[in-house]
Order: sequence, then structure tokens, then C-alpha cells
Amino acid sequence: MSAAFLFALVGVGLFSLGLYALIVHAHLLRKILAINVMGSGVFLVLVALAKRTGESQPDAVPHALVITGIVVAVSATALALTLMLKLTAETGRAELPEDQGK
Amino acid sequence: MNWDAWIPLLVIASSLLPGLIIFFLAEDRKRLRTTLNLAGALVKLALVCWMLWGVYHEHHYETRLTLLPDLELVLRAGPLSLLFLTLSTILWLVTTVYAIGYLEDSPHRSRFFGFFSLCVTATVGVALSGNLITFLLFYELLTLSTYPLVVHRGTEVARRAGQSYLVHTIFGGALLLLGTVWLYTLTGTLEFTPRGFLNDLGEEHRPALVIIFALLIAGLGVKAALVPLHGWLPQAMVAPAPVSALLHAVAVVKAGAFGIVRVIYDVFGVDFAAGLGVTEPLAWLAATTIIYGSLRALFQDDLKRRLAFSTISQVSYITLGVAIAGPIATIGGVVHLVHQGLMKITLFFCAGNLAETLGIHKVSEMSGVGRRMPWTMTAFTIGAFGMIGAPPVAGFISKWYLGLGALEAGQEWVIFVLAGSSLLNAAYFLPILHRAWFQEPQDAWPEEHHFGNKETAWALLLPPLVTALMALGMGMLASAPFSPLGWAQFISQREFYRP
Amino acid sequence: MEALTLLHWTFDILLGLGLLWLGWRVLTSPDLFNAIVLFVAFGLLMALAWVRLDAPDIALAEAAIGAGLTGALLLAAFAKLRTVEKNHDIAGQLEKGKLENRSFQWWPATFLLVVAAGLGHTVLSLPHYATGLSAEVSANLKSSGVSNPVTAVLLNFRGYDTLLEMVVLLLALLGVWSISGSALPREAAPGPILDTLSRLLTPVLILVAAYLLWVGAHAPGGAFQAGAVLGAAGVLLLLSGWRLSSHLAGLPLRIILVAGPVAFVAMAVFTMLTGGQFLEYPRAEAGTLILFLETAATLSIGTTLAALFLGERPKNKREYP
Amino acid sequence: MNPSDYLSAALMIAGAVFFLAGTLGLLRFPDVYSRLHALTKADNVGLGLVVMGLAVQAESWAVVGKLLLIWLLVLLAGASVAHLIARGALERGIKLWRR
Amino acid sequence: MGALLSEISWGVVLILLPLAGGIACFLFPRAAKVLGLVSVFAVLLSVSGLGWNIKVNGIYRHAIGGWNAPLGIDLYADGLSLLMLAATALVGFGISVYSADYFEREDAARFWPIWLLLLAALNALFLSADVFNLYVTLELMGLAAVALAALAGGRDALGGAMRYLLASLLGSLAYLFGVALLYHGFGSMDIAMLAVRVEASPAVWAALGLMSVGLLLKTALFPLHFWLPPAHASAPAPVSALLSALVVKGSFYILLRLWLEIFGPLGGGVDTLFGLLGTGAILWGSLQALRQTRLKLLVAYSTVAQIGYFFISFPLAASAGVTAWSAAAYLVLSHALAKAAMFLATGNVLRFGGHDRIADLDRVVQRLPLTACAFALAGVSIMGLPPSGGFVGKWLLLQAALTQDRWDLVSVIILGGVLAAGYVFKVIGHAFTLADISHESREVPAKMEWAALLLAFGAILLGFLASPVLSLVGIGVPFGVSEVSP
Amino acid sequence: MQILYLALALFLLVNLGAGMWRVLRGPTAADRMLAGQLFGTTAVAVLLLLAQTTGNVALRDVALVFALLAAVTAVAFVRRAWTEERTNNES
Repeated sequence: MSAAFLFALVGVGLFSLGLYALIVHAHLLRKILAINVMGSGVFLVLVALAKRTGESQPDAVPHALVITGIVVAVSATALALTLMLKLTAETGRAELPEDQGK
Repeated sequence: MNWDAWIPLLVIASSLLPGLIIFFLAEDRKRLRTTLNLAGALVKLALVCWMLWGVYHEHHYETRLTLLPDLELVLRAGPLSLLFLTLSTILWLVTTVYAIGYLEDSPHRSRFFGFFSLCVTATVGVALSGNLITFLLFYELLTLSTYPLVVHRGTEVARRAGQSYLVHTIFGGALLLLGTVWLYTLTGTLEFTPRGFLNDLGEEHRPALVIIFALLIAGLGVKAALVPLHGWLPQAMVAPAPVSALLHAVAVVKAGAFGIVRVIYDVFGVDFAAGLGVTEPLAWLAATTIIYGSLRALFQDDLKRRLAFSTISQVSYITLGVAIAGPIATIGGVVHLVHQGLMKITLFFCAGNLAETLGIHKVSEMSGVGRRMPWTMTAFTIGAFGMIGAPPVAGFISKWYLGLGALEAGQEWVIFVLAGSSLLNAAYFLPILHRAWFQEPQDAWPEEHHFGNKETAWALLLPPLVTALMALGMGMLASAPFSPLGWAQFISQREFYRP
Repeated sequence: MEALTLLHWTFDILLGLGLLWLGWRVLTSPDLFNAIVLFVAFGLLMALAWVRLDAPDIALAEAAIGAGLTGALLLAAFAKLRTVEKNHDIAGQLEKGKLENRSFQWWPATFLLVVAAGLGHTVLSLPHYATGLSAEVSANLKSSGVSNPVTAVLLNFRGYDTLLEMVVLLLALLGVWSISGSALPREAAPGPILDTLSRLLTPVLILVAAYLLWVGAHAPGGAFQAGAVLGAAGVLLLLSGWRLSSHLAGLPLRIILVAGPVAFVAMAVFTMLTGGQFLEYPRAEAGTLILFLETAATLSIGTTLAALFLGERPKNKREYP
Repeated sequence: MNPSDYLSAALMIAGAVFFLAGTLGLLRFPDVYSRLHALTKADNVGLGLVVMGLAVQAESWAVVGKLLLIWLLVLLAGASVAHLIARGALERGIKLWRR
Repeated sequence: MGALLSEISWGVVLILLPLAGGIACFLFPRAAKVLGLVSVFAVLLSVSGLGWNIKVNGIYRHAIGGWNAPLGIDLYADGLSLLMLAATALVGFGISVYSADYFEREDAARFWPIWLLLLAALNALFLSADVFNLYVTLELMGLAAVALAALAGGRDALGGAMRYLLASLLGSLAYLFGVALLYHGFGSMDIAMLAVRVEASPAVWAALGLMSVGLLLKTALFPLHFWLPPAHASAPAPVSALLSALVVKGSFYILLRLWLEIFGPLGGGVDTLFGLLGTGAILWGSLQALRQTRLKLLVAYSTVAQIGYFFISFPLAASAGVTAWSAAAYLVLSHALAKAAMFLATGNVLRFGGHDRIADLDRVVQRLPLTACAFALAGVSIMGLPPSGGFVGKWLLLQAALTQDRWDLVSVIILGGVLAAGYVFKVIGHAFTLADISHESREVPAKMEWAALLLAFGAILLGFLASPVLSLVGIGVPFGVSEVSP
Repeated sequence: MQILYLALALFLLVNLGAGMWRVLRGPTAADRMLAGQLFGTTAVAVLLLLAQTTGNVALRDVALVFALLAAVTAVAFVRRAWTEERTNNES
């Protein structure tokens, strides 16, 4: 057990938490937050395990991947938020049409 | 590739191309449409005659296109193919003439003739197929191209008839596909071969082969209207008369019957099939269908429905002939393919004439119609006598050979079926004839149209007369060279006598 | 030394638990606004976690994007959501951001416990030492043109990913512009304080962005981080009521938005015409070319992020005087 | 540990105490204005002390400059934001706490 | 000429060209239509270039930046990639021609850049040999698809797009988790290297699970298809065609590639599970399609059903690999053409009559014979009737199933065809019923009708091209050599 | 010295956790945001301390970015998200 595995496990936990919230919550903003938390979990796994080199310098490749991933995440979040707002403007509720009235 | 290889393709193209062009013609381009139709039919006839001559002089007409890596699309003109091919080519020409007259002013004629040509293309393809997958391809194409014809009238009844037709044929097609693929996985080939291509297959495959046979026959039996797969045929009567003629005499039911002949002769081989023990049940099924169809026909007042049930019964003669699995019965079955076509198309043309000219749809409305339309009813009478099996009309020849063949194969029960069926045929045709010729006409016909001083339009009258004459001629000149009987004997020889 | 290790462990465990707890609260707190604030705090802790994992480059990106811009995006969206809901006048339905906190659901929870356990087991089953590609990276670092390995991977070894990355941003913006249309709430006048703040902070942000861009070649930093900071400058300007003048909102703006991907495409064509592979920089000029690419990318990223924050296509006439 | 170490340690510990005070204020004070007051004072001073403590240890003047810049920025942002929040709160009618 | 063809690295061109085209459309919205059409046509030509190239030289591999895998990213194309690229270019071109008339000026400026970037994403996806790069392309594809799905606006389209986006993001994240495990377990992201290095371990199984779930979600395999019908049914017609014909194939391709190279050889019961889900998809999708009262939803559910066929190949591939995979490839290709044609035809119907209620279609489809014909021809392929691409695919699939006595799958394949006939003819029947000629609402440009018809015709033509197509797909032996001869 | 830096960082982390209570408690959005402000400052301090322990000077840049972006977030809150109506409630 080392910090690498500790944070990787935290990553797994965040991924699962986010997935739970994504399934359970109906509010779209909440779902978007959940996706972001999930993403952070995956990034954490990627980077934490890069620390297993046995030297002070961790593996740089996953770091680059995660930076790419963060940008993807913010792009997707922006698109999702816009979509959510527009949908709410149409329906009056920030929920998926099929979930409304449940 | 020499010229001979192109001819089967040309035969296909001679109806496919006019058909495709016709789709794009405006409704009112009647003359061009007619020209295209007739030209296509004549070109096809010429090509077929050319091939007849060639095959007789032992030319090989074969086209091969690669379809799948190990499977080819094969078009080949063998004796059996040519028999069916000639029939459908001649009848297409006749039916086209008839349809031109029949659909004089109805809407959607371009669509109708387009699909009509496609339908014939598919039938010709079925006839020329050199292996089972090619057969399957055209068989399904036939389904697709006849559906629009069945529902052509566009009424609610037509829609339901079309639905019923589809349910039956799609289901049948699926079974046929399954049987075909299965067979292919066992043998690695699907090439039609005299005496079949399964002889080398090991003993352990016999159960599978029995099931495959059942699948193929079931798939083909839908179109051949074997009981209990016949349900669509009487319903399909809502289609215009030329379509009924096409369905009953040329294309659909014939394709089914022809397929059964192919499967028994060129896929399984008669001996092999008999050895499997599958021909006898098939013979019984055919016999049942013959009796059942006749019985049902007895109680129909609607003329076309009566003819439809008659078709169910008559087509099964072909199946019966091949299922008896003897050389003489084979002749009877194969020749009936042609004979039944000619006779039945005559009857449908006549029924169409009655409906179109006088508005008569029911047997009970036919009193005295013989005096109003003598030529039509003469043709009808010839057809009806043929159906009953009375000499000298062609139907007699078929039944004669079937009976002889059954005796030769030691299946005496067939004689009773034939006799019973003939009696029933008489029972449902003779009252019609009696009513038409010997009863007083009614005060007014349901819906009369006048065509000058003729009894009806020439395009409507000519076709039934021609086909009736042909049926008569084939019966009387049965032993002439190039007669259907001659070909049937040739085919039977190929199957039963090793060179 | 013993005490130091203990402290390290305590710090890491507390940080990890804090992350999990915050993640949980973000997703369950009944108040939506609260959830957003907690999410910003969550980003903060994530940045600390990156630091603990020796990933300062990511920490920078997270500080700028994860905690900063995403927070601003979420807050702005939250505000618009309120306005929209108010317009729909569905009284009391989502009163003050309180949502019906759906009761704990057993089936998903059980399922996800199993998933988490399985994934946890998998993670623990991985070998305890693995060098990954670090050997290859350091072996080729010299010929990459930069000395920061993360920048080397991003702009050279896997520069193609970065090219596609720029396209992802562009696509998100295209999507947002294509979808949006919801009117912005009219901005109140910025007031003297905010005005001063933005006047002071904007140049600093731009300077910092330039600094991060420059330093990225040999130390943590680079185009993404610089772009994010630049984007933050844009956001601050937008928040202070500044709008792009109308004659710049058309083609000039679009050109800046695509400068990054265009630079990449140009580079790709250039490298291939000069006989190399796709994006194979000549070894000698690699550093310069990378800086050129990064500059274009920074401009694009910054502008795109700011445009994403604005959320709607800038109009060709001035809406706010 | 040399004398400068003691100095920086003392500064930083003092900073930490201010942070603690700020947090306590945030938790204990009764209304948004008093909390604001406590917080901005405490954490800015706290950060300042920590920065000073670190500056003592710094390896170069550049580092000292950067540290101070960071502190100044936090100060600026904190003050402005605190002002904005306070004004916003007043505008929205959040009442002052009276004993 | 030949030298020129093989000098140029067509794979790179295929990525850069639509990318540049998309950017150009974005910069010059007034010229978007022309720029878009030119770009898509150029892509079509480039695919031929690539095809010529790999036919002559075999597998295409391009080390980007001159760094070879594992440090760098490689582009890779074999017959399978070529098939997907060609399908994309062909269908994409057809849809582009259609879209040129479909979208008015304002919408065209929104549609073209996104569509070209989607095309770039798809090309990049089919050419990628790196699992993380595939993640990026997957995200690109997802975002572009969502943006397009939302184009129509309105409650249905936005709701569908939102659901699609969430499903898509979830799928990508699960996939990315799998990438993380593979990388940290085996130290590479290059598919070929992973293929050599992987051995059964928890990391591989977890990666398989995560990546499969993620990709199945994006491919919309039953029961993860919930997002597809609302998204595909509410988008503008060309977009529905793009989504159904191409986008779901992107994630399927990744799954197939990973399975062929990395996961398949490990065994395990996952292929059985895929087969079961495929069965469920065929039955459920077909039954739902039969129940629909709106044409677009019917077509969308038909996609759900047809996707099931792709997955029937997995359990069959164990002992009839080449046949089963060829079947899947052929089905993917012909479904792309046929489904695009169907959606475009539906778009014509909607534009002409202003509605797509199946019960009231009579007047509309009768006035649009070319469109009706396109729908019918596409239907032939979907039903799997000969001669059509769908028939070839089902024939191969049946062959693979019968050689191993998989009667369960045989009956599903057959039943699926019959059900497909049911829903296709539910629509076609209306072309022949009598209807009064009514006041039609909007003219349908001829190009829109012909685009649909030609795509459908392509699906039929595929029935005759199996031999050359399959020999092209076989370049580089993507499906292995474990052929079972009958 | 290392121990001191780390201990202080740890202390600030705990301090931050305590401040979390105010975010959860509210009652007004202003209170929550205020607590967020505290986090930013604390995080800057923690980062500076960690920079000193690990010797990784880049962390100061992280702290710098933090300081800047915290301000932007706070402005975003004041300008956009603070939509509370006039209220009469008091904690």
C-alpha cells in the first residue's frame, strides 16, 4: 500500500459515487456534477498509478492524458449546461422529459 | 465468355429493362409503354426459341457471376428450365396483351406494368436458376414484385389480401432460406445436378436432410399453395384479372411447383429422396390438397374464388407427379406444369372478360351468358373440360400419365385420388357451363359495357382464344416433336435412365 | 523521518477521505447552490491531491479549469436556470434550489458497492512497481525540443491527441452556439469596486498566462494551463460587463477561436511536405515550433473557454453599451 | 535549525493561529457581516504571516517577489470580493445582527 | 499516377481534410454548403486513394510525429478500417448531397461545420491504433453527434440530445477507466502491443467489463439502447441518418477491434453474453418497431434491432471466425447504407406531408414514388431479402450459426428477418392504398429524393459485390484465419 | 523544518474541513461563498507550504493561479449566481 494505491482507491470511490448519483438523481445539474465527479475519479486512478515508477519522477504520459481529459471534461460540461438550460426553457424543468412527472 | 453465356442474361434483361424504364414513364405515355412491353415480350420469345433450338443441338447456355466468395449466381438453360421458361414467355406475351386491354383507363398503369415486368423477370430467373441460391434470389424477388400487383387496387380488402400474401410468403421465404443455408453448410455446393448432389453425403446426415427437405418444401409449398399453406391464394383474388392469371398460371404458384420439382430432381434426386422416405408423405400431402381444393371450389359462388380453389387443387397434380417418384408419373407432373398454366390462364381471362364487360363476378349471375359472349364462353368451356381431364384437351394427357405412372410405381391409391378429383372438377365446372349455355339470360347484366358490335374488346378476347387453342392443340398433338409432352419425356429420361 | 512519513500518511488519508466526503456531499446535498460551492471546494482538494501525486502540471490545470472555470460555468448556469425557472413560473417546484432529495435507493447502492469493490480489487491487483512509458519518455526527451516531460508528451510525442483536443473544444463551442439562444440576464453596472478589480486583475491574468506558456517548456505549465488562465481573464471581463465590440465579433473572433487547430493543421501539412511524418518536427527547430503551436493553442483555448462561459454567439451589434 | 528557521517557524505558526481564528469566526459569529469581517482579516493576515515565514527561507529574491505577489493578489481579491458580498447582502436585505 | 497515389499518406489526408473543411465552414458560414460538399467529396476520393494504397502495399501504418508506438500514436488501417472509412465516406456523401437542399441558410451554417468535424472524428476513429486516442475520437464523435441531434430544437430534440449526451459521456468515462487499467497493467496504449502483452488478470477483465459497457452504451445495444430512439427520432432527417448509419458504428468498431485484438483471444463467457443481448435487441427492437405509430420512431427502433445482429457474431466467432466477422462487417456496411436511405426517405415524407404518422401516410408516399422506392429498397436490405447487402450478411451469419448447430441463434436470425418484414411492409403497404390527392405542403427537391434512392440502391447493389468487398476487408487479415470450411 | 511545514499544511487542511461546516450550514448563499473564499486562501497557504517541503517550485505557480481563479469564481458568484430575493430571515 502506498499513496499511489490510496489515491487510486479514492478514485474508484469517486467513480462509483458519481455513477450512483447519476442513476439516482433526476435533476440535470446534479447529473452533470455527477459526471464531473466520476471523471475526477478516473483521472485520479490514471495519475495515482503513474506514481509506481519507484523513482521520484512519476510517469509523465498519464499526466498528459489527464490534462487532455480535463479539457474534454470542461468542454462537455459547457455543452451539457447549455443543453440543460435550453431544455429547461422549453419544459420548465431541469429534468429529462421522460423523468418528469414521476 | 462467348455469346452463349450472354443469352440467359439477355433473357432476364429483356423484361427487366423495359420494366425499369416503364416505372419512370408518365401515365399518359400509353403508346411507348405498350411498345416497350410488347417489344420486350417478343424479344424474349425470340431468345427463348433460339435457346430451344440450341439446347436441342446440345449447346450450353450458362451465365455465372460471383455472388459470395464460394457461391455463384448461375443462370443455365436446361430442358426443365426451358419448359418453364417457354411457358412463362408465351404466357407473358399473351397476358401483356390482355392487361393492356384490361387496364385501359385505370390509374397507376406505369407502376402496374413496371411491377408486371419485374414479376416476369423474376419468373424467368426462377426458371433459369442453375443453383439453389439463384433460385432463392429470384423466388424472393418474385414475392416482392407480386406484392404491389396483389394490392394494386388499393382498397382495404386488397390491403388485407396483400398482408396475408406477405405473411405467408415471407415466412415461406425464411424457411427456404434456412433450408438452403443449412444444405450449403453440409455440402458446400448448391448446384442443381441431375439426380441430385447429395448422394455422397454420409449416413449420419439423414435426419438433417429430412428436416431440410421439409423446410424447402414448406418454403416452396407456400407459393405452390399446398394445404395448409394455401390461405393467401383465395384472398389474392381481389387483384385485377391479369394479375390473377399471372399468379395462378405463370408466376407464383408455378414458381412454387417448379421449385418442388427442382428440389426433388436436382437437389435430392428422386432415388435419394425416395430412399429418405420423404416423397411418400409429400404425395399424400399433394393428394390431400387436390381433394381439399376441389371440395372447397364446389361451394364458391364467386367465380374467381372457385377458380382459385381449383388452382390449389390442380397445381398439386404437379407435386403429386414428382412425389410418386416414377418415370411416367414424372412426365405427367412436369407436363401438367404447362398444361395447367394454359388452361387456368384461359379460365381467368374469361372470368376477367365477364367481369369487365358485363360486371359478372358470381356464378349465379352467369345465366345465359353464353349467348351474349359466345367466344369467351367457348374458350372457357375448353379450359373447363381440360381441367376435368376430358380428352382431347391437354389436361387429359397429364392425368393419363399420372395414372399410368402411379400404377407403374405401385401406388394404386393415386388412381382414386385422380378419379375423385376429376369427378369433383366436373361437379364444379359443369354447372357453370350448363348455366352459361342453357339457361335463359337475366333481364339486365350487373354492369354492362359496350364495345361496338363485338362481344368485348379485341385485346380481351384474343388472349383467351389463343390460350384455349393452344391447350386444345397440345392435347391433340401431344406426340409431335417439341410438344411439352416430348420435353417432359426428355426430362424424365434424364432423371431416370442413366446414360 | 518516521514522524515525516506518519505526517505524509495522515495528510494523504485526510485528503482522500476529504475528497470522498466532499464528493458525496456534492452529490447529495439538498441545496443545489450548496452543491456547486462544494464542487468548487472539491476541485480545490483535487488540486491538492495532484500536488501530492507529483503532478503539478495537472494541479495547475485543475486549479484553473477544475476549480476555477468549471465553477464559474456552473454558477452562471445556476443563475440562468433560476431565471428560466422563474420565467416558467412553476411556483414552489424547485423552491430556492431545494430539490426533493430522492431517498436512498438500495438497488443502485448495492450494485455500485459491488462495482466499487471489484474495481478496488482490480486496482490493488496491479503490480506495485511499473515504469509505464517513463523510460521511453526520458530517453527521447532530449530530442523533443522541450525539457518538461508532460509538455513533451502533449505537444510532441502525442501531439496528435492535442490536435484532436483542440477540436473537441471547438466542437463544444459549435454545439453551444448552435443550441443556445437563451437570453442573458441583463448585466447590472459593474460598480467601482468590480471595475477596479477587473482592471487590476486582467493584466495580471494575461501576464500569468504568458508566463505559464513560456515556462511550460521546462517546468510545469503549458498551453492548456495558460489558455485556462487567459480564459479566466476573459470571464472576468465578461463578468464586468465588457463585450466584444461588434466589428470584431465576426470573422476576427472566429479566426482566433480556430487559431490552435489551424496552427496544428498547418504544422501537419508543413511537416509532411518537408518529407517527415505527420507532425514530425525537425529536431533542431522542435522547441521553437512547439512554442509557436502552444501560443496559437493558448489563444484559442482562452478565447474558446471565455466564449463557452458567455454561452451564446456574440451578436454583431452591441447589446450592452 | 538556525535562527532564521526559528523566525520563520514562529511566523508560520502565528499565521496558522490566524487561520484558526478566521475559521472560528466563520463558524461562531452570528451574521454574514461579522463573519465576513473576521474571515477576511484573519485569513489575509494568516496568509501574510505564512508568506513571510516562507520568504525568510526563500532561496532567491525572485521567490520572495512571487510569494509577495501571491499574497497581494489574495489580499486584493479578498478585499474586493468581501466588499461585493457585503454590498450584495445589504442590497438583498440581509439584516445586520443586533444583540 | 500510381506513384503519387502511394506517395501520399492517405490516412493523414482523411483526418486533416474534413478537419480543415470543418474549420473553413466555421470561418465562412456563407460558403459552408459549398465548402462542405467539396470536402466530403474530397474525402470520398481520398478513401479510394487509401484503398488503392493498402490493396497494393498491404496494411497502412503511420507513426505520427515519427515516434513509434508505444511512445507515439500510430495510425493504422487494414481491410476492416477501410470498410468503415468507405462506408462513412459513401453514406456521408449521400447525406451531404441531401443536406445541401435540406438545410436553409441559417441552419446550414450550424450544420456543416459540426458535420465535417464529425466526419473527421469518425475517420480518426477508424484509423486509430491507440486506445487513448480512441477515447478522444470517441468524445469528439459524441459531442458532435449531440450537437447535431439538438439542431432541431424543441422539447423532444433537446431532451433526446441531453439524454444522448449523458449516456455518451458515461460511456466514454467507463471506456477511459478501462484505458487506465490497460495502460497501468501493461504499459502501452497501442492496440497491437497490448495484444501481445495482455494475459488474463483482474485488470484485463475489469477493463473488458468497463470498456464493453461503455462502448455498448454508445452503440445502443439492448438494454442500453434507451437513449437512441428519442435522440434519433427527433433530430433532423440527415442527422438521424448520420447518427443511425455511422455514429453507432464508430463505437461498435472500437469494440470489435478491441475484441479481435485484445479480449477475444482470452476467452471467457463475454461473447455468450453479447449474443444474448444481441438476441434481446433483435426481438425487442423489432417488436417495438412494429408497435410504433410514427415513422421516424419505427426506423429508430429498427436500428436498435439491427444492432443486435452485429452482436450475434461474437458467440459464433469462436469457431467460425472469418465467416461470422465477415457477416458482421457486411451487415454494418449494408445497414449504414440502408438505414441512411430510410431516414432520408422519412425526412422527405415529413417535409412533404408535414407529419410522419404511419396511419396517414397514404397520400404522402404516393406522391413521392422515388422516396417510397428508396424506403422499399432499403427495407429489402433491412429484411435481409436477396439480392441485397443485408441478405449476404444474414446468409453468412446463418452459415456460421448452422456449422455449429447454434439453433437458438438461427431461429433468432430468421425471426428477426420476418419481424423486419412486418415493420417494413407496415409502411410500404401505404404506398399502394387508394388515397385522395391532397394539398401537399412543401415541395421536396429532386436531389433529396435521389440521394435517398441512390443510397438504398447501394444497399441492394452490395448483394452482388460480396466477393470483392470481402476480399478488400480481408487485407491485413483482421479476422484471423480460423476458417471452418463447410 | 520539513515536519513543521507538513504539520502546518495538515493543520490547515483540518482547518479547511472545519470551515466546510459553514458551507453546509449556510444559511445564505453569501455565507457559503464566504467559506469558499476561505478555502481558496487556505489552499494557497497549503500549496506554498507543500512547495517548500517538496522543493517543487512549480507549486507556487499553482498557488498563484489559485489565488487568481478564486477571485474570478467569487466575482462570478456575485455577478451571476447570487439570485436570492430580498429575505427577512436571519440565522
